[in-house]
Amino acid sequence: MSSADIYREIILDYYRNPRNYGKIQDPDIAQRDSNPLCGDELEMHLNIKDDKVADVKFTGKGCAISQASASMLTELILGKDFEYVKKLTKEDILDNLGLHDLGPARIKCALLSLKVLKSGLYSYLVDKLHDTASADKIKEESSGLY
Amino acid sequence: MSSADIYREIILDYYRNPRNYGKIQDPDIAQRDSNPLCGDELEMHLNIKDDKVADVKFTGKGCAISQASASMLTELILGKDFEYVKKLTKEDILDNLGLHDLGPARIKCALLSLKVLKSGLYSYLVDKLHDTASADKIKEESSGLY
Amino acid sequence: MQTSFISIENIRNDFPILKRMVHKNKPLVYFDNAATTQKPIQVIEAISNYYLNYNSNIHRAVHELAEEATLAYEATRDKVAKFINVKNREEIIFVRGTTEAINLVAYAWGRQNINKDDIIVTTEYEHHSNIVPWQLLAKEKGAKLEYIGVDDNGELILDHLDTYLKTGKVKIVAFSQMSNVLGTITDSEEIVKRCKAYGARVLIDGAQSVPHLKVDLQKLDCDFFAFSAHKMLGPTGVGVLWAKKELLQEMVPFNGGGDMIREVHKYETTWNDLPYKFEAGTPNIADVIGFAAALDYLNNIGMDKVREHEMELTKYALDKLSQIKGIVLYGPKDVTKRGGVISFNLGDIHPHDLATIVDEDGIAIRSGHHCAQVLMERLDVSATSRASFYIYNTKGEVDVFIRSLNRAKELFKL
Amino acid sequence: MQTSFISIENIRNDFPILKRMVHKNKPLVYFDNAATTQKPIQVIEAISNYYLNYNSNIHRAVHELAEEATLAYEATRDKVAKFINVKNREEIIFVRGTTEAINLVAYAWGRQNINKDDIIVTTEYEHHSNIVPWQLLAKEKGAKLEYIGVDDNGELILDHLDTYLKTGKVKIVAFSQMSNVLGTITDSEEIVKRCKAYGARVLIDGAQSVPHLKVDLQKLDCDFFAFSAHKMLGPTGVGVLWAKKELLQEMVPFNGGGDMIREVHKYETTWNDLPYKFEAGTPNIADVIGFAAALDYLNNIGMDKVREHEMELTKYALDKLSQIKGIVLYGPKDVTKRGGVISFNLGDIHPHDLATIVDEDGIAIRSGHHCAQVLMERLDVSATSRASFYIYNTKGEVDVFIRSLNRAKELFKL
Ligand SMILES: Cc1ncc(COP(=O)(O)O)c(C=O)c1O
Ligand SMILES: Cc1ncc(COP(=O)(O)O)c(C=O)c1O
Repeated sequence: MSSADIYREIILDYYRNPRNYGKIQDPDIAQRDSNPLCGDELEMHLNIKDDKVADVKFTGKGCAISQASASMLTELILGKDFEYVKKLTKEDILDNLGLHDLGPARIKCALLSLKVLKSGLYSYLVDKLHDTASADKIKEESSGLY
Repeated sequence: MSSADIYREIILDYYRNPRNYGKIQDPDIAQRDSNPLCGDELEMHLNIKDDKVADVKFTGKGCAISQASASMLTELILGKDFEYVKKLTKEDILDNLGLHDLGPARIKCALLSLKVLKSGLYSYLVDKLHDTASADKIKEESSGLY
Repeated sequence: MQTSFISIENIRNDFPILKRMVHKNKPLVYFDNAATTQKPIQVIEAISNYYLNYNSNIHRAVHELAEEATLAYEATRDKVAKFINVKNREEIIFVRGTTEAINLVAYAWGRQNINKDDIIVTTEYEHHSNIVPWQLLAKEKGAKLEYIGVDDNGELILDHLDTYLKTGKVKIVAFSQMSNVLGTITDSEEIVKRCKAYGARVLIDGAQSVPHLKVDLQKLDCDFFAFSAHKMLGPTGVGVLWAKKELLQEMVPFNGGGDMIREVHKYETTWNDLPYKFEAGTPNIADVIGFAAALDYLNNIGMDKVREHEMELTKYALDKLSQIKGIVLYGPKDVTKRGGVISFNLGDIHPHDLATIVDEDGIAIRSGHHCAQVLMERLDVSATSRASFYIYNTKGEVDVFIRSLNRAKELFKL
Repeated sequence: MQTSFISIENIRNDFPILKRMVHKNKPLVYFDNAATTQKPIQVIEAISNYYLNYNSNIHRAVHELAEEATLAYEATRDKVAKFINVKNREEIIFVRGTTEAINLVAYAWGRQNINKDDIIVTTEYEHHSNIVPWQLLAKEKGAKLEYIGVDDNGELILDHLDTYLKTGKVKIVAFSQMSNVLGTITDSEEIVKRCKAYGARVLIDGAQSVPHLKVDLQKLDCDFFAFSAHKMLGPTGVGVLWAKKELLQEMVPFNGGGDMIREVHKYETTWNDLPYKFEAGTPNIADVIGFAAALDYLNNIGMDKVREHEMELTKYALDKLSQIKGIVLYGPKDVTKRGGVISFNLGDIHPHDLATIVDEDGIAIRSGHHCAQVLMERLDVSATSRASFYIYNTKGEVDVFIRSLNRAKELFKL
């Protein structure tokens, strides 16, 4: 897709005015990752209540795509229940961003936040809920992300 | 040069009936080397008396060229004085063998014995005669052999 | 020049070098395939094509050339994984060759896992690259290096392995799946089975097996596996280390530098995911991409056919050679137990002299210790001559070779 | 498109890739030369020619192909020695690239010579390949790693070096002769002089300098020097380590295997002469031979002309770039103190986004940390965009680039 299509008003807005930017004190889930190829960094914090995403924030450094993607993802999952988050796919993220046909290098930017989210969820399921069955499924799904 | 020229009667004779093959008890010079590329091995023993090669023997494993060359070299230097040995060149050896235009791989076979001889002489000059000036010259010469 | 299963003529047409003359007017007979094979035009063009059209550094850039180069480089990884039947592509590490692969294991796994008095087992028919790294490691750690012996038929004496394993001190057993001197095919599955029973790790040197036999790593179930592209129609400068993911994850990095890191800070650094953790610096991009063309070529023929052709040729050559008076042939007589590598000595003609003589007739064979001096000691020879075959060799070439050996005998008055 | 001293048109004709279109119809503008350069047809053909005509393993065989290949491989060593003005050809070791060269030193020299509490000095503008190997070594030995800082002009603060040297504990100082991010040309002779006074060894990373400047190792008088062929018109998979003979002789081997040994016995082994002691296994023969063609090409132009051309182009680009509002340029302003590598940031456009946009216009630049995360921390940025030039780049291409940057500004509403 062309730059004009990628860098639409809305992406730039989320890049410059990211929603849910910041940290949560004592979050239930805190997960950080970086893209070794480009150096982008992302950290997500979540609070879980009644199997729902009660709060979510992110911080990070990176390109418009990765930051907008992270910000939009936080909006997407806020208030949603666990099952919803578990089922989120790569395609959901790209749909939500309105970005398709990104090249292999840039698609990683768009998916870094989902990778961080799924890794965080994975640890949570293993450590807190001892639900290794779901955890393993998520691990497998998210290993296909990059 | 063609194989027929290399493997003349005389080379085969020196290969199969090497003159001066064997070891010297308590030699004044004992030097061993091997060709890392092909595994040929050669050891030379010399006795020095009145600055002359009083006795010389060699042992080794290797091809017809290397063994004939070593054997012929022992004949060449037996009874000769030091200065003669010092001055021996690569060309002298090849002339003596009647081998010219050997390829780079096989020329090493022909020159292994001279290399061993010069290294032995070098150590002798340094250790016994403390003649580092001559020694360094030999070292430099012999580094061009291979 | 047509056998029942592959059209050798078609194959030979893909290898331009086979049309060249050596020593002015002698058609080249290339029997030095165990050292390195020739390359089909498809491989040569894949390399040129990369440089002509999409040369770029990989992984870290977003521009179009980089994207194309990265895709092609990573596609080779998938092809390699498939070729040796490996499940996880990230277990495939590109290195320079078998030698670097084994050294990588000795450094990055060995230095963490081998301790004083541990035993490392190798065999008497190993290539130096599967001996020297273990000698260096054993020396550094005060460990012991032991050898599985070779019997008079050129096969490993597996009783020796049992003796070592029973000490309970064996940490790793490293052996070649096919001897580069004797051609012996190792009973690898049996060795792996015995090692497993004692918890010893297994490294297999596949430098001579992968080019000539169908290799299935899921069936073999070893821990480490190494081979070189240049011995299987591929370019020089590329090799593969495969290892189990759990092992690669535990291992410390080997080389440090670009691409193998996640984050570098002044005083601490974290590592990239597999396989990149072990691919520091700009890799040999062009040749990795060229290697894919070699794998395609072999897949097109089929490894079963490759093996069939070589068995037929080896049988033919062994029959002819054994009729020469004064010849000593090394290795198994049974062609189902060996590959197309034939080592021999002819009377008292030293192998170097023999190689010089047959070279004059256009025939490229190897002479010397074949980087297997421990085996030379075992065979009690200083050197052997070695002819080794590949898919493009023919019975007609074997005939030329036999005639040349007879000429050598005449020259040496045998 | 003709400057006063080289006909760029002729040069460009030698690089077929420069005629290609990217994104369907955009002429390629290749400004990612610090990552890897393009290859002239002469290099591509030298590699093909090797495979088409004389492919063989080297050093150990007597047949004609092996002899031709060995001669060509060793001839490259002579050319390299001459190119960097080195006296002893056996001091030239072929490796995969700069990264492997530095790791070789860290393993084979470092592990013998670095002890607890010793200091290793590097700089804040090093590439990861000149940081991570030292981190690994320092960790293993309990030694300290210290950094020479970078001032606001992008130059090293040599006072820092003095402070470290004065402790008397510095064993080695490792630095790049040209920064791959800032373009800064290091005052290498001055650093060597100071290090000598304290008996510290010096390793110079020449990955960015050798391709672009005349380098004279006899004048430099450092101890170790490393560079990569692929950044100077040569193939991927080849690099050079040069080191002083006395050091190489004292050093233990790095990789063990074929070619690097003199005699292998079961329990002990002796090493081959230099340089082979450090070239274990089958080397990257084809690409070493291809590298010779790259050196010939550069010699034909003349390194002085290369430098002149790049200075002119860099000056032109810096002038144009500095006129763009919102741009931040890194590195020295004075083109005599820098190479043709320009790092910058434009407003709040992240370098990856910028690289994507200019790529759409056919321009290949790099974005990210450039394997220099320590420098990114120093500059307090997460990434920069980088355009880097070589002999085939033109002012016209710079103009295209400037237009594209302005388009990026528009897209980002700056
Ligand atoms: C200054 C510097 N050092 C080292 C390297 C690493 O070189 P290579 O990737 O060829 O090993 C590079 C290039 O990536 C570099 O620019
Ligand atoms: C059995 C075996 N192992 C290892 C090697 C070393 O391979 P390379 O030289 O490609 O590293 C060879 C070939 O030389 C070999 O035949």
